[in-house]
Amino acid sequence: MASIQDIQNDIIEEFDMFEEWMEKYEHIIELGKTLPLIDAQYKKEEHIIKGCQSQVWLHAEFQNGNVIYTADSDAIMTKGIIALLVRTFSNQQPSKIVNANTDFIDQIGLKEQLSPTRANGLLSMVKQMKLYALAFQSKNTNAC
Amino acid sequence: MASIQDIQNDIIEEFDMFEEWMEKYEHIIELGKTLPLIDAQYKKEEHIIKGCQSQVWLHAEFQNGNVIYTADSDAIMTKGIIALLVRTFSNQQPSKIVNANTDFIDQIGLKEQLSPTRANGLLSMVKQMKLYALAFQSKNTNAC
Amino acid sequence: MLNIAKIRAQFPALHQEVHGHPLVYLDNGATTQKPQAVIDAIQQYYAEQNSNIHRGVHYLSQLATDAYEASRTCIQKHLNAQHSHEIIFTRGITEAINLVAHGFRSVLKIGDEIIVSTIEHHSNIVPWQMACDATGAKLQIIPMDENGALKMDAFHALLSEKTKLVAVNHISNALGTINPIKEMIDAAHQVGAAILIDGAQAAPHLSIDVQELDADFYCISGHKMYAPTGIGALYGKEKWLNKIPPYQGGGEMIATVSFEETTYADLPHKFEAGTPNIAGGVAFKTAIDWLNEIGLENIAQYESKLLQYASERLSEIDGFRLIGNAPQKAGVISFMINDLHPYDIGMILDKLGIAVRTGHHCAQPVMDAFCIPGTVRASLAIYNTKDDVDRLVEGVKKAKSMLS
Amino acid sequence: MLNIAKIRAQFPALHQEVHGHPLVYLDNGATTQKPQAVIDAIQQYYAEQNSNIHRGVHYLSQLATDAYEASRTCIQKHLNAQHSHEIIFTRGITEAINLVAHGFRSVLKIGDEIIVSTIEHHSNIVPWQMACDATGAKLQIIPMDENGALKMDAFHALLSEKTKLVAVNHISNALGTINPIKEMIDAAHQVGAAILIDGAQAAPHLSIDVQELDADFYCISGHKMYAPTGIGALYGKEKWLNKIPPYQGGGEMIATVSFEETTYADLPHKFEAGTPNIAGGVAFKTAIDWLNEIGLENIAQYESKLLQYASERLSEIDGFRLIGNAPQKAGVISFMINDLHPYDIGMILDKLGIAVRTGHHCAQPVMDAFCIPGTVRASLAIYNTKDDVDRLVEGVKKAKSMLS
Ligand SMILES: Cc1ncc(COP(=O)(O)O)c(C=O)c1O
Ligand SMILES: Cc1ncc(COP(=O)(O)O)c(C=O)c1O
Repeated sequence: MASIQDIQNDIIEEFDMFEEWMEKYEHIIELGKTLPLIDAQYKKEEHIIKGCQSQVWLHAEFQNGNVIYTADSDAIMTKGIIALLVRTFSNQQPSKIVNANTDFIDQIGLKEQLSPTRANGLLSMVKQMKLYALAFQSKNTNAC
Repeated sequence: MASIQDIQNDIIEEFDMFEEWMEKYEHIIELGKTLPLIDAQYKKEEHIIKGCQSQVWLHAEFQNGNVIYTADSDAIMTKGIIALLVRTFSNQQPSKIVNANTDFIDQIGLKEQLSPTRANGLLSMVKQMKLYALAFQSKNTNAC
Repeated sequence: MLNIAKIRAQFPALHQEVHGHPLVYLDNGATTQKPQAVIDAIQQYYAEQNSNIHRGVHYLSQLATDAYEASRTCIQKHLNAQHSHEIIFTRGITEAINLVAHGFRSVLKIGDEIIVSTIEHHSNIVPWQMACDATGAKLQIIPMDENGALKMDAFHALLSEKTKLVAVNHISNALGTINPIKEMIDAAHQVGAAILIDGAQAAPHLSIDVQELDADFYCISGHKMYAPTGIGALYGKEKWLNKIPPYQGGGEMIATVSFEETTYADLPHKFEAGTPNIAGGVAFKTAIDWLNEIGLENIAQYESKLLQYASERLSEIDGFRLIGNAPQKAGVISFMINDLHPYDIGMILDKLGIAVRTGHHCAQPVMDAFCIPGTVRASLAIYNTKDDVDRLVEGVKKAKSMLS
Repeated sequence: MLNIAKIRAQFPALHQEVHGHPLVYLDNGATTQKPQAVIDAIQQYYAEQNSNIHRGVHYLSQLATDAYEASRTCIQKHLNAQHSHEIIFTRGITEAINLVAHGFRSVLKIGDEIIVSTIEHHSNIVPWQMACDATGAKLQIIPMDENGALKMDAFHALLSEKTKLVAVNHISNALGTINPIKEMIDAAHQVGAAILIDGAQAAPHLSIDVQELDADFYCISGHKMYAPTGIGALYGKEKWLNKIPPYQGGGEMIATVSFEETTYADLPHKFEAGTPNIAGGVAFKTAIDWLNEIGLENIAQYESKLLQYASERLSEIDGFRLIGNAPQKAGVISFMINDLHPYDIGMILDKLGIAVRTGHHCAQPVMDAFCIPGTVRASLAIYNTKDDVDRLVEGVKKAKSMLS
């Protein structure tokens, strides 16, 4: 599995091809459409992260030392960004996730999507992803 | 007894002699010092009119169809203006007092003293003087 | 005929580019832009008059007090209130409603009822929920029909001698519905209830006469009517303002303070504790004078034509779904495009330089009733043009094609 | 060394004539004048950023939100709060104290006690009287000595496990007394009580570190620290802000609203219902940046020297009677001249172009304790000079001769 950093670099390269915001947005929208949906059983109240405008559902599982995330949103743009976040964080070790940053969102020109004042639930989702990773990490450490 | 209007005209003339605010103020201060004080028995809570900055005591009596006012204030400038108001309103018939205006204060250049936002109690005093006059007037009418 | 180009020219904020496009500002229901006259009034206040008001004997304090009080009188005249002390300055409508809802805690008892409608802004729901929680009174809800108009039969059926207060907006911010408030005021009075009108969306568009309406309370927000942020006003009938207790405690609102006993000041000061937004208050008058110079009749007429144009043009778009189609409507077009998420549409419109609001517009019960996550809302002001509408229509088409 | 002439030049309001004399503005305790940078920030906000904040997805809304939130972070840093969500925007101190006093109604029970001091502003008395009235708690008063310093023995004696909250100002606006708040905070915590510090008169003059002080609540008013009117801030420890219920209900402060149940938003939004004074909030940052550029240490030093000069010069006047002579003092000289009424003196000073405040300064219990109707108060800011003091001294002499 490639490292978080590698994946993020790939994404940055991928977006470098687009000059216009419109192409970027279209790509995000495509990504949103291809996001492997969260299992229906997890798409309920306790997995919801409320933004004022769009909602996000997030589920995390611990498998073979790695965290597996699945997620969904009711807005397609939000879903596209989620696809990118899942791509970089899913299937990685908890400690790597906890320490990773999300600067690549900024670097591909979508900084405003992760702004603390943008009410789309994404920033809370990133926080929640890290909290899951932290939880699994400490579980793991205890086991040793 | 001269009419309210006559007395006010006299006062306007009197103040016309002064060119400077300082002379006017000094005259007001002198007038304040000469105000026949309110009888000590009336200088208590129920006769007080509260301004935030200076307080005014006002007493009114009805004698021979005329209203007699006595008043006092803890601030000398306020007292000076009171002296002028008492001079024009005291010893006049209630109906005359009720209908009189106090524009002369404006005309002698002390308009701000009767401003609704100047917290010296003077405007409330004028209101109170008229209320007394009104009360005596209706008493009077009833008696006829 | 209004010269809209000339009006537009007075708004510096409208003359900027956003993401490389000239700004189209259609978020006026949230807040309006300010004409230069209002901005100048603030600047002039700070350069020539600034001082704390009331209680001061010095010149600047007098100037500032006079300017602030002139604004109160201006609002009184504008709403045709009987007395200037029936106008209480607040931060905005939210505070105005909270002030009344707090005051009514002393009136309400268990078993009493407060009536609000389904199409209220959260500001006209939550304070009443809090007052009900505190007193044991019950909240009753006027339902709406599928067009977003209030069901008046249901309203009349809800009224009873238990009703202590009705709180309803004049115009709904989420749907644009103009409510039949005269009928509602009269009906409320029939059962002896007080009535509060939330005029947030009405005051920028209609002329209001609180005596003719016979409203007990009427609230306005400056920032929605070309005035600064942080200033608004509550009109309350003298008898009600005398009846309810003060809201905040502090300077200005007291007559005397001792540790044994504090007596409260007369109206309006009883409800105005502490140093207010003086500059905002002063410039509120400038905004109202400005509005009156153009004339609310003229504004209503112009905006209603533009609203019609916008509705027609947007309806051309396949999948366009108007949310809120009451017979009486003003200022606002709320819509969906098929099932596209309003947030997605808003994001794309933004990139095209078009500012609209998306989401529940602080009126979640309305969205729940329509079973939608929110709407895209274009809301009009006097400086908007057909060109703005055309840009919006193009933008929505573009968004639709990108998202579908 | 500060270049006061250069600082003064930045204040347009100082460069005007009043009654034919160049203005001497010594009413800074009531409100300060604003530097051009602050006035410009407001103007720029309205020309380039104005929009309603939060919840908006469009560019201007984002700009305005970012600017408003940047101000919150700036205040957080300025007071050294741990979290930016511990900063709640309010209209000013009066509202901040009311917010806390309202919240404490859910904490207070019969038999509980709140302690305030004799030398508080009405804003820090009346809200607590109201909270006591509503809950049956009792107000306890820290007395002062003849110099206007709090009697610390008495304070310690008042504290007990009944004490739920202590509310005291950092610097008294009527007397200039600097209270030993660190000692008071620690003592309050010893008995498990919370403590609120009213920083109205401290924030413009001293640097404040809420974590070092360990204050539970600390309040500031923008308009007293070179920022616009109508904006202030409450610092509250996270645990307290989470504990007390919301104050006003409305938009922004909720997470979800339905007629069955409303859930409140996280800090700071829980306490910020409705559209705030956005322009004021944005320019608050400009004022704090401006203050920090000069440096609060420098300001304190300069003002303390000027205060000393003013005290010395005024003492030359026969019959001068300083009201408030605590060992630790700042910013304010309150005085009487023999038994001349402060109002009379203020009126004459005004005609000489000198703005001072006269009266009880919203601290009536202090005046009652000294058995005086009020004082003449000259209060200093960073732009005042020896020349201002000289003009004041001359003016007071003139007033004395006219009135005696
Ligand atoms: C109908 C309605 N009521 C109340 C409000 C709240 O007004 P403010 O935020 O100015 O307090 C709004 C503003 O969005 C509104 O549209
Ligand atoms: C010590 C003190 N507390 C509170 C206040 C009230 O502040 P505001 O009027 O800004 O709410 C003042 C202002 O005069 C003050 O000096």
